[in-house]
Amino acid sequence: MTSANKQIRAARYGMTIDVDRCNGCGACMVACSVENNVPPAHEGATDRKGLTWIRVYKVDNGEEYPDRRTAFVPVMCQHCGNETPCVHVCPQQAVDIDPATGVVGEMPQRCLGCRYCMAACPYHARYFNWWDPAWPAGMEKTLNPGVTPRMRGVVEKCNLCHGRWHAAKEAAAAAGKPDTEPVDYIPACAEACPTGAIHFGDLNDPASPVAMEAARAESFRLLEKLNTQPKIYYRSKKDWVREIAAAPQPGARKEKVHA
Amino acid sequence: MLPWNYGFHWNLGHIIFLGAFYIVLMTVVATLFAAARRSRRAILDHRVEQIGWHADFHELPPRDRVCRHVLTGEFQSRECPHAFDCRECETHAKLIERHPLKAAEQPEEDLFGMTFPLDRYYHRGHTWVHPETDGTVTIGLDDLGARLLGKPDAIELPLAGAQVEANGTAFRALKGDADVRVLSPVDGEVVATGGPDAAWYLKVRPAAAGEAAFRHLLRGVEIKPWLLREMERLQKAISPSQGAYTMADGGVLVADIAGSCPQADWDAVCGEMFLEP
Amino acid sequence: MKTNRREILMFAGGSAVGVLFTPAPWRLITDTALWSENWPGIPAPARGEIRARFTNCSLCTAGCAVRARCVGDQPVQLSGVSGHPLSHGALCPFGIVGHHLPYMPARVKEGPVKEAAAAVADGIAKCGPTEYVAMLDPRPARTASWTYRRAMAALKNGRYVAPSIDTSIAVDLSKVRTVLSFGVPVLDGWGTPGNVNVARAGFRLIQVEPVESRTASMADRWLRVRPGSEDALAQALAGQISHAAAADAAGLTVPEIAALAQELEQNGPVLVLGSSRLASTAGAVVARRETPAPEEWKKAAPAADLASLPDRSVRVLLIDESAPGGYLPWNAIEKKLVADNPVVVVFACSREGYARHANYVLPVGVYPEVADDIPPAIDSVVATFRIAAPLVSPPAGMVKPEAFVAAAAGLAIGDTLRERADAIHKAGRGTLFTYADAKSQALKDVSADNFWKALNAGGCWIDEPDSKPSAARLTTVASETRPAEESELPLAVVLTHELTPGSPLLSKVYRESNLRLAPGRVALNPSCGLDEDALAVFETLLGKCRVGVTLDAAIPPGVVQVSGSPALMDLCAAGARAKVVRV
Amino acid sequence: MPRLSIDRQFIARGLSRCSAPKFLLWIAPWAALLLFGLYSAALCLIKGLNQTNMDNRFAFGLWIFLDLTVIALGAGAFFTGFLLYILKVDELRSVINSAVVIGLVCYSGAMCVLAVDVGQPLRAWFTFWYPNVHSMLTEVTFCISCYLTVLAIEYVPIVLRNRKLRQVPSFLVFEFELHKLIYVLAGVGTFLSFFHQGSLGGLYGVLRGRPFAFREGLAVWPSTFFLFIISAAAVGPSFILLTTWLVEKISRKRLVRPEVLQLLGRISGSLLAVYVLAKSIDTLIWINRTSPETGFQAWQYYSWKPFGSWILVAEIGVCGLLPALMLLTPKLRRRTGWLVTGAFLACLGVALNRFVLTVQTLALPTLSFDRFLSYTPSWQETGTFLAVVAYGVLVYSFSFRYFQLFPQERELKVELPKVEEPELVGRY
Repeated sequence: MTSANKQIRAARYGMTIDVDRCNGCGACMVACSVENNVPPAHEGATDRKGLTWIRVYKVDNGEEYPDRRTAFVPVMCQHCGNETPCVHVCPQQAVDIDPATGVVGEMPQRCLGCRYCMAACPYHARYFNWWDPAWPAGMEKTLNPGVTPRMRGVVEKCNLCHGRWHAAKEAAAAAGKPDTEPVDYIPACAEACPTGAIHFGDLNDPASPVAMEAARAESFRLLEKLNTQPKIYYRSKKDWVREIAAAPQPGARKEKVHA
Repeated sequence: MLPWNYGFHWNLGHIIFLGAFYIVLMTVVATLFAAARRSRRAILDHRVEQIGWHADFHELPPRDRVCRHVLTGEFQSRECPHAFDCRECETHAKLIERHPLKAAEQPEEDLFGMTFPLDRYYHRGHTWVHPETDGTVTIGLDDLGARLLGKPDAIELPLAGAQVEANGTAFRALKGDADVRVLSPVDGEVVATGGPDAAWYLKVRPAAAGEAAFRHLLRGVEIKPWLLREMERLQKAISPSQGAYTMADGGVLVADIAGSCPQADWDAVCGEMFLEP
Repeated sequence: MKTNRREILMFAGGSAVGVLFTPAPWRLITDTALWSENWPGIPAPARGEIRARFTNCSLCTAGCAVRARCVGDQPVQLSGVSGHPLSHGALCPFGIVGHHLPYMPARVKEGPVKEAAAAVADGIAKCGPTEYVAMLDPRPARTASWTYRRAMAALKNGRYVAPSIDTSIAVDLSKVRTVLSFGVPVLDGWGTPGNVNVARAGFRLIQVEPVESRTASMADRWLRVRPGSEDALAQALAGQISHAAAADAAGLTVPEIAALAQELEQNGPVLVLGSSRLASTAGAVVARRETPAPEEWKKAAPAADLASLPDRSVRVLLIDESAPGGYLPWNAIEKKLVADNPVVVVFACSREGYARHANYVLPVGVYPEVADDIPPAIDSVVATFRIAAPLVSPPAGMVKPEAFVAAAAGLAIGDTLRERADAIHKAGRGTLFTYADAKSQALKDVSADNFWKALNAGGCWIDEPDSKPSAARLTTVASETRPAEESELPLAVVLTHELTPGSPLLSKVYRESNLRLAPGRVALNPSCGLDEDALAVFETLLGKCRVGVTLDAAIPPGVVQVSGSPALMDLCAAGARAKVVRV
Repeated sequence: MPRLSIDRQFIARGLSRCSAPKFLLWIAPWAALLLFGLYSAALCLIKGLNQTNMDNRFAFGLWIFLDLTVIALGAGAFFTGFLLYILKVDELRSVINSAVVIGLVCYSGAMCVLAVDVGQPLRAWFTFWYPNVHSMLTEVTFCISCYLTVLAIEYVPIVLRNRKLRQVPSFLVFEFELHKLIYVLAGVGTFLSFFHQGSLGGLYGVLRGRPFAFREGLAVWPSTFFLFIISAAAVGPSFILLTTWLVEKISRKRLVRPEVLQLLGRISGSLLAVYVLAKSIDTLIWINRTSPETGFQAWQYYSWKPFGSWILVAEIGVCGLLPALMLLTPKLRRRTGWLVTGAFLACLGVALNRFVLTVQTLALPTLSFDRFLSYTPSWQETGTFLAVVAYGVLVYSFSFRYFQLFPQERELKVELPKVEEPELVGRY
């Protein structure tokens, strides 16, 4: 597919997430799992051994009532555009960044399960299949035909719904269009968000809403100083929310943070 | 990995990395191959005996590898570079020219109550060679060797017609838990075999005739200093297991040392004395 | 020619090296790894023609419109229907995975239908003059509810029991400027998500709640009051008690309350949720016409409040749990049952609810297996009629509660949904909105048959707004908060409003992240002395049960937040107090 | 026809080894431990890594720490070989065999654990077939597997020189010829070790996403690359020293001359001194430049208990500078107690360094809203860990009993005063 994209302008797909609109309902998380055939939790799974390509963190400003404020921050693979940590460390090219879309892809069938990329990722956005994927009897009928389930012992993560991108590409090709229309390709989480907090689009296209959103003063990215150039932008009018993008401040906050 | 499979690019990183890898691989394989090849040739050329001796020689502690001229005091210290084969040793040749060994006065040495007749040559593996009139030589254990083994429990002699080579195995002897090979002093073809009870173990027709064939063997005045050193070694070899036992004062050896101190690690002692570490 | 050993060896060695330079060995090794990609336990998704089908979600009264992406007939993905006038294309997380419900591991697969029927008949026969046959319907105002009412009317001492939800009034969020919510999850399950979301920008939300719920955290103003003191605050605002009294009851300051009262004065219309003491101001609450129903149904039994039944008077109790609704703690129901072996029949898809207390549990089809209509949502200003059209066929042996109850009462019923649709069509008001083409057309332009077809193919009837001014009582009755009961138990109970049962995939928000409180768990302040994930016993005056402990700094000390699983809700009457002890 | 028991026939002439039953008694517990370990490893392979207590945040755990540590300790093999065969430091001939065995044990152990540690061991070869040459892990995999081969080849002569085996002519000859070429292998080994010790350090130094581990450096290599090389070279001799001393104590024999141990100590000490210097400079640069540039103030890392700044002091001071001084002071070096303590501290220091890089790096939060996490290995993990230890002891015990690990032993035995019969376990 890469070769097909060569002649057309390379896209830089990204997201803007309005933290002020997110009420932490979790619709994005389940929608993502439905789209990408992520299995339900094994009985042994916890929030540290789970598979959540997008995970909504509940964060607070560390104050006590009446000053206490909570916000919800969805975190998925940030699709770093610079020195992408995971791509560089993978020993067998199972992780790559598609020059045509800027999406960081994962090839589970190539993955050795060494988990070096997980150690490398500052956003903890990569997840390991600790168990064989299993669905309750009959539920495998509801699997999305566009995505192959992964096997135990490999790492997986958000790929901005590569299945949908692929489908959109084929649709576009069938329709004789050079490129996918913005409406054709939208990741499951962005589609599912009931409050419309998540927007998706091509950051390279100055006219696209995400590009404009990203340019706004109150938008920020996580751990910007690492200079990994993530393509997921967050937005909030609240100062304390914008502060969560910075490094952790141990001590006072530590106990209160409920991640 | 290889130009035709996934993710290979003709860029510097790949070329350096994989180049280095393949070079390493080649080097290791080549080394193994070379070793295998050379050993194969060695076997074909019947150099096993020789190599065996060289391996043994290099495992000997340095103080056992000294040149015979250290024994006679011409050198302070010198390690024999030829594994006790002085035939191709220039240094030896020079020294011999400079002052040839004068024959000893009396017909036989009596050392620590052992007899070392001077009509024969001695090998540092405690065998002697006695040229016979018919051009053959007889090979036997010297007195110390004989006393070490006493009466061997078993002897493995080569068959008549077999080839023996200097510093190769002449025959094997078993005594107690000791199992040693006795080095042959000369090259040649076995004509007849004797044994502990006969006057000699082997009768051999030497490959080379004349003095040259015996050049590497000890003789005359060399014998005494050598034997002195050998007694020292013997004591050292035995003492750890029996500190009290000593003969440095020139005490007379019993005829059967093995029999006399059975508790010694006899295997080790014989190994030490017959130069088989 | 003569070959010797050496040559053979060399040939072998040579070919061995040669083979390494062919793809063959590498291909072979690859295959050794490939099988790990589909070793047992890794299903391959079924392929087939992809098409879209439409229905309405019946998991709650919001009844959001659903677009199902199907492989063949099997739905594999649910999403909202954009442009829908009521649900505005939004789906909540539970709705998004609604198509997994049929595959719940805990699902009830078969039940003693004949025995149950016999027992019910027997019970009805045995029923004394002061004893009742009661039908408990947690989600009233459905077509099925009409059937139950008719069935109960057919019985000489039948009673139709349902939570008292007044469907003749609705909330008009578009008009509301201020929402004062006493612990009602306005932004998290109350009303229609899409509609609330659209209207959200228009009103100011003041949340009165002891814990920082999702709604509280998103509210414009969150008043953290002492658990159980909501009512005191309401009284104060209604002018029934002094602000000072309310202030020290609720742990607020007098100025705060004064400011709040003033704000309610100025920034109207005000919608008050969760308390009947305060009236919402005009415009916030409007009258709503009933969805038309066949005339002959109208002489059915009226809905009775459970409380209105005398204790120990119900001989036969039928509970339709097939459509999730408000859950009444069992002890409230239990004390209405006659002492000597009452007959309790529960229609349920899971054993976690009332099934735990039933003599007979009868399996039912679930969404999206069975056709059921969804009563209008609280925030829908006009009457609606929507059918949760089945997308997959239910497994064999499922019971239709309607049919069972009607049969028990000797009432002959036809296709009640169709009858209702025809009644609506007869009324001729309103419009039909069809999902596939996102078009709405006047009902009178549609034939009865097409109307019926449209409803089943994904459509919605929307009444026209009531022309005459609303004479409605200006109070919405919602889950009422009550003052705390007297007890020396240390912790005040706060219930979370969760929907159970749900798809196994909800483990993403339950266990694989701590976004929501998992069923069977309680949340406590880290200072409670228990450890994260500790096993504990949760005890109230009504009993005790085992729970898992979650530590959450957002929960104030002295409060225990309880997940909305029936087992726990049984122990928690409103305003309950509890203690949690490590086992 | 030979009178020697079959067991004795394999023991080199003139070496006293305990009787076969005693030896069995000594290895029995280790064998049991090994079996237990193999069982837990099998669990991890068959049931998957859910058997461990690792998780998405603690992607690496006990095992990686073990790998890094044993490989650092095993560095003695390459470094001694380098000194002996390339730099011709002939005194080290008396420990080279032992060093090779230790190296082999450490590396093969590490490889086995790695095979358990990856989620899809069947695909291990992918790294060779689709290598990402920019990944430090690729460098590690290539170098370690190559070096393991080299070590195995270096081990062959030691085996073939066995008294019984050498009676087979081809073995005798092959050993002799291979030994003549051993310096080539030593050279290759040095090259490989140099790079994989380095890339093991690079493994963490390149983690831009983990400012605690991230370091700047030369070209493609972060500073940890070089620190690891020096530290490994420094601690390798120390570990040989330590093991030799331990074996002497356990077997109640003199195996090498004290001068050799002191020489090892001196080498170790001087390299350690260099390491401590380099490490301190690196740490200062990291605290004052690297870390702040990524938005993290270094003090933050040390405010998550229990990983306080004490760990820095312990690593560089107590287990770095201190042993370096001990090993470099001739007077102290001559006292076995000091020598051994110094060596031990040095090993401890490097182990601590590897622990910090693996475990602490992963424990520290990077996002402001995630937590400082702790991790305790499951029994399956610990079992596998112990298996490697047991495996090491077994291989070494057998090698020590049947092969000549210490050429000086026979001579030293001659000088040894008579010892009373030592107690049972104490002897191989």
